[in-house]
Amino acid sequence: MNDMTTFDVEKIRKDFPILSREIHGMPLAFLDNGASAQKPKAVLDAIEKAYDHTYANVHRGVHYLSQASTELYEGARETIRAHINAASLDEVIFTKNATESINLVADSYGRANLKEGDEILLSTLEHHSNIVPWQLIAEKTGAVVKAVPIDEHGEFMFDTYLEMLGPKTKIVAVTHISNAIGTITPIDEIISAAHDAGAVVLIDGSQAAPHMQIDMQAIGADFYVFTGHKVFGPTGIGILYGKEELLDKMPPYQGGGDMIRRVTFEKTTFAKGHSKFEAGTPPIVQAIGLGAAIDYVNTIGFDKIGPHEQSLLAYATEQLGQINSVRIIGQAKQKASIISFTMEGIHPHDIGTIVDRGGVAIRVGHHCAQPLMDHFDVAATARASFAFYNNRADVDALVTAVRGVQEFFG
Amino acid sequence: MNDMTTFDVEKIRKDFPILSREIHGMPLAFLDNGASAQKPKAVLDAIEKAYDHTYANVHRGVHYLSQASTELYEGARETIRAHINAASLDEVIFTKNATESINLVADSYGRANLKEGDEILLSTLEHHSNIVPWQLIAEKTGAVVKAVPIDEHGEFMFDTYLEMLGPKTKIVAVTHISNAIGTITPIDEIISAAHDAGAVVLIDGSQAAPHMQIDMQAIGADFYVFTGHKVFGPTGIGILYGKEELLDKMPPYQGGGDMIRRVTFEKTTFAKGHSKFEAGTPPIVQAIGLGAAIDYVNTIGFDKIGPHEQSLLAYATEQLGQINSVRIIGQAKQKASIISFTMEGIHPHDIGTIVDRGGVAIRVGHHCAQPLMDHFDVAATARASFAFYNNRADVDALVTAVRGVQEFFG
Amino acid sequence: MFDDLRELYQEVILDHSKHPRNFRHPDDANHEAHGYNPLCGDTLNVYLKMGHNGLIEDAAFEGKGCAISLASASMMTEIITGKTETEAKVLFDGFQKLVKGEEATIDAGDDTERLMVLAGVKEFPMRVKCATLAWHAMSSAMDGEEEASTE
Amino acid sequence: MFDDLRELYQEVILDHSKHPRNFRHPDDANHEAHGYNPLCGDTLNVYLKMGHNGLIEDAAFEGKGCAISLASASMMTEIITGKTETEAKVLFDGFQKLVKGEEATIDAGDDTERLMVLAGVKEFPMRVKCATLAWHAMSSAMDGEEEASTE
Ligand SMILES: Cc1ncc(COP(=O)(O)O)c(C=O)c1O
Ligand SMILES: Cc1ncc(COP(=O)(O)O)c(C=O)c1O
Repeated sequence: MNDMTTFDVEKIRKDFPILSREIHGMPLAFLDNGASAQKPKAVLDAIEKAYDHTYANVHRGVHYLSQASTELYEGARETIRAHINAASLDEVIFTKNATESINLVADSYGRANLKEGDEILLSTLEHHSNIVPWQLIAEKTGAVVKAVPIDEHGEFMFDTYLEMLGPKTKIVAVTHISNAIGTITPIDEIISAAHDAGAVVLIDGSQAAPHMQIDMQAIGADFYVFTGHKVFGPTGIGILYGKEELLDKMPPYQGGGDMIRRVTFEKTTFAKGHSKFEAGTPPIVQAIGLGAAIDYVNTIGFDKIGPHEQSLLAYATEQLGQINSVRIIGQAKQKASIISFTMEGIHPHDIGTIVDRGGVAIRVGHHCAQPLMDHFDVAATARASFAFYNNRADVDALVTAVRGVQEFFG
Repeated sequence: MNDMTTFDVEKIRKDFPILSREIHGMPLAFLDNGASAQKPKAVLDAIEKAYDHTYANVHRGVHYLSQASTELYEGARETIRAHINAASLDEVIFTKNATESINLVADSYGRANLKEGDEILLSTLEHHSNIVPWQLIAEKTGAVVKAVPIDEHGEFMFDTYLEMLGPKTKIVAVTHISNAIGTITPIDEIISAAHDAGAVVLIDGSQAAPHMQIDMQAIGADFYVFTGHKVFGPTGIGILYGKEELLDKMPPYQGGGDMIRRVTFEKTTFAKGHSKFEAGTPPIVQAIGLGAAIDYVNTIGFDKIGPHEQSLLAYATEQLGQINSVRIIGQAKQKASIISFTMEGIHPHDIGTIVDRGGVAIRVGHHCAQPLMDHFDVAATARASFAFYNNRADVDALVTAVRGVQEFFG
Repeated sequence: MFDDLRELYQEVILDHSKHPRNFRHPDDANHEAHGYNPLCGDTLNVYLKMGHNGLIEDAAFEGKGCAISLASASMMTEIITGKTETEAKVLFDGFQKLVKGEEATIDAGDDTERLMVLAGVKEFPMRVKCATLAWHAMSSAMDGEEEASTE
Repeated sequence: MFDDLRELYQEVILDHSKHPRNFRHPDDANHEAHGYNPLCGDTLNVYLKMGHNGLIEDAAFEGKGCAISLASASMMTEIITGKTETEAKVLFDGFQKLVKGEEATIDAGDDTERLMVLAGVKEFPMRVKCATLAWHAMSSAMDGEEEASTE
């Protein structure tokens, strides 16, 4: 199946060892990429090599291995800086996941800048990780969390947003792409309206980073976060991009080794730049693995990945749409390759269990987006999410399996 | 060199691929274990397998890979629970490193329990990671941080500690073993005196976990922390043990996916047990790797590891002691296999650079323990720290290299 | 692809899930609890009418859920009606062991066969919470707790 | 084992580190800054006497450090005395590029040879901060900043 002329998906699939597995005797159709993506061999090799060839703790060390390890670790920071086009290395902070990135901003920026009655604007599309940290800091500071609503297609309601923005709005935190239903939000307009209102903006790019080129200079967000395991990198690593002038003024988040300048019991001073926010031994090998993942993705290129994924999305939408009992949840005009659906009279958990026997891995549940589920008045949905290594055969397996579900319960 | 009858160090060394490397044409003598330890093949294999055979995000998923991944991840929690003899799985929390474990307790327990004038007792032995988090929460709550002094040998001054303990003492946070000079503190006595005074106790076991069996029931600390990369596991993973009755009452630390029960914009409720403190996608593969590391260490056994390391320590202490210009810093009666030293008229950084050319990896600097350096009135030391895979040849290489330093600057 | 699944989704289960028995809110219920499965967001309420000596005179439920949780709730209400509180808890205990795969069978007298219908769940660990949700709620209701969850 | 090391620790360096020149605190210094290397905890103070037109009339230092940082400080004080502020900064810039390995040589007129002595540092990236600590402090002192660090 020749999806595109210069994009050879079958060749790409060979770079991902797990994709050749069989599950319950059926070829694996891995369509749970929204939850976490698979890793190319290049990432596994980089991890192994970092452990068995150059491993030691980073920074502070003058011996060879420590130096080699530091160079790889800091090299990964540069890989990511270049990939997202951040202005400087100090704007790229390694965290453990996107959730921690958001907590860091909420706690550090929020504590220093929020007071009673200030408003934090989110949207109904948000993942719990972009809701709960704001609720926690709101409780501590007396600020108020508000959610910009979405319409029946799952679109961010921009006009309502403009009405909600006001002098009390201090922070706007919105997802770039909804993990549950794939909506791409108009972040350019969201950001410039927020900036006009004097608010800073955090964009949750957890679902965008695997699907599109993200350019910090073009986007202009004050903070942008994403998570390593969804961009084909290891677990245990996340990214926080922040504008240097904001980061400089923020108090540290966690305290410990590596983030200090000088410690005494009387007075401790803190490091500058990204170090201030990286307490303790960092996720060294995970950063190196993430660098390898980004390098790998760039050998393919998002210019190729985008059209391939969109063609899968269109194909899957059309095919699933032909099944009577299927209802697709979320039909925004701009969507990433994520489809949520329900089936008449059949619970998503039963769908999930049944298609699994056909080798089809999809996610069922609330996708950590309960306010969104409440909006569509469902407790859960089934969700198929595509990565660039998925092919039409995966879509066919999904459709066959979903038809099987209908038959089974029919 | 037959270090012990039933403990074959040469055989063990074969399990660690990196130990057969050459550095600058010399066999690697890796004596920087206090900063981070090397990983056995079993850990690398577990990591690779977790990625290329059963990888998917954990929890919530009903498909095969998600289930397999969850079983491995939660299985690792049980491995660690059993290893440290915690009463229940809910007492074992995965964090990103020991530093985060301490920050979690300081922030969550501290915020809920500290008020103006309350005292937090630390010691002069502490690593910055067990100082700065307490300074940060003290600043937020008005509590006061005090340090129990140490004597000229680097021993925890227990009598002074008893005098410092009082009704204002709310938290005692002390290291089990000093990373900089190897002192083993009398934690049993420290804990029971603190409990008598009504304070809760956190023990920083970052340096103890690689050297001795740690049994939560025997120790009786309220909180105990350690870090994966120092116990032969991956980077990006730490452990927080906490007594269930304390954890139950503590507010969440970070907010996000997986740590909630139900999220609405009006009101969010939190999960119970360890989940409450594990926000976002956890370090899945790192936990699995840590489980493999603990399993590996247990095939050797701390009953064998202890005597072997102590014999290396004795040998190295004796050999280095014969070099005129060497001054060993920290000579506590109970010491783990860590030796800090300085050389008359030669700066530790120069020592580090020179011995590195002999293939000897040691750490030089303040070891993230500046108050301890201040106590001994040095800016930095050179530190050799031994793991069970080190042998007498490593000590010999160190001694030869240190003699070389003397000669070089002589 | 459907062979294993027939083990899980036996005819009886499909029947109970499509036509749940005792799916109602009795006016005279004197114990009730809300069951919540945070994994999928499913909720159900269990209503009990408890008489003298801890006798369960009536059991019913309402709510949303997957086939497994609805069928399990439906069958549970049938089975526990007429039992004492203690008997119901013993059944719950045995049932939990069964679906978790800790015990291969359950000894529940006349109810053995009906409970064994759900034994297939043990092959689907992620679905154990679905099968036990109503039972947790039942147990909470008897204990006077308002909330039950399968966490 | 010592061959590479001789490149780094040239005789001149060992000499300067053992007998640092201008290791004193001049009473008439009118600019000073504290340099701190957080990696090793080393500290040193640089003292300058700046005259008309930004002329450095006297340069001195005090503090603790490794052989590299002491030698570099000592040589720096010799080299910059008699230079203007601008000249000193140009030298610093070139010197930094040299020890970071960004440039293979430095063009510093009469001082070229003396500065090249420290070129071996480029093979030891973790020691670059040692070599530049005094220079950072010198630059901060001229700019009227009290603190310099190599972070
Ligand atoms: C005694 C002690 N405590 C805490 C830590 C912090 O561990 P980590 O950097 O992995 O958080 C270390 C090691 O760096 C240590 O030696
Ligand atoms: C939109 C969105 N935001 C945040 C997250 C949180 O990422 P992580 O769990 O890696 O912290 C996710 C994924 O779970 C997500 O899809």
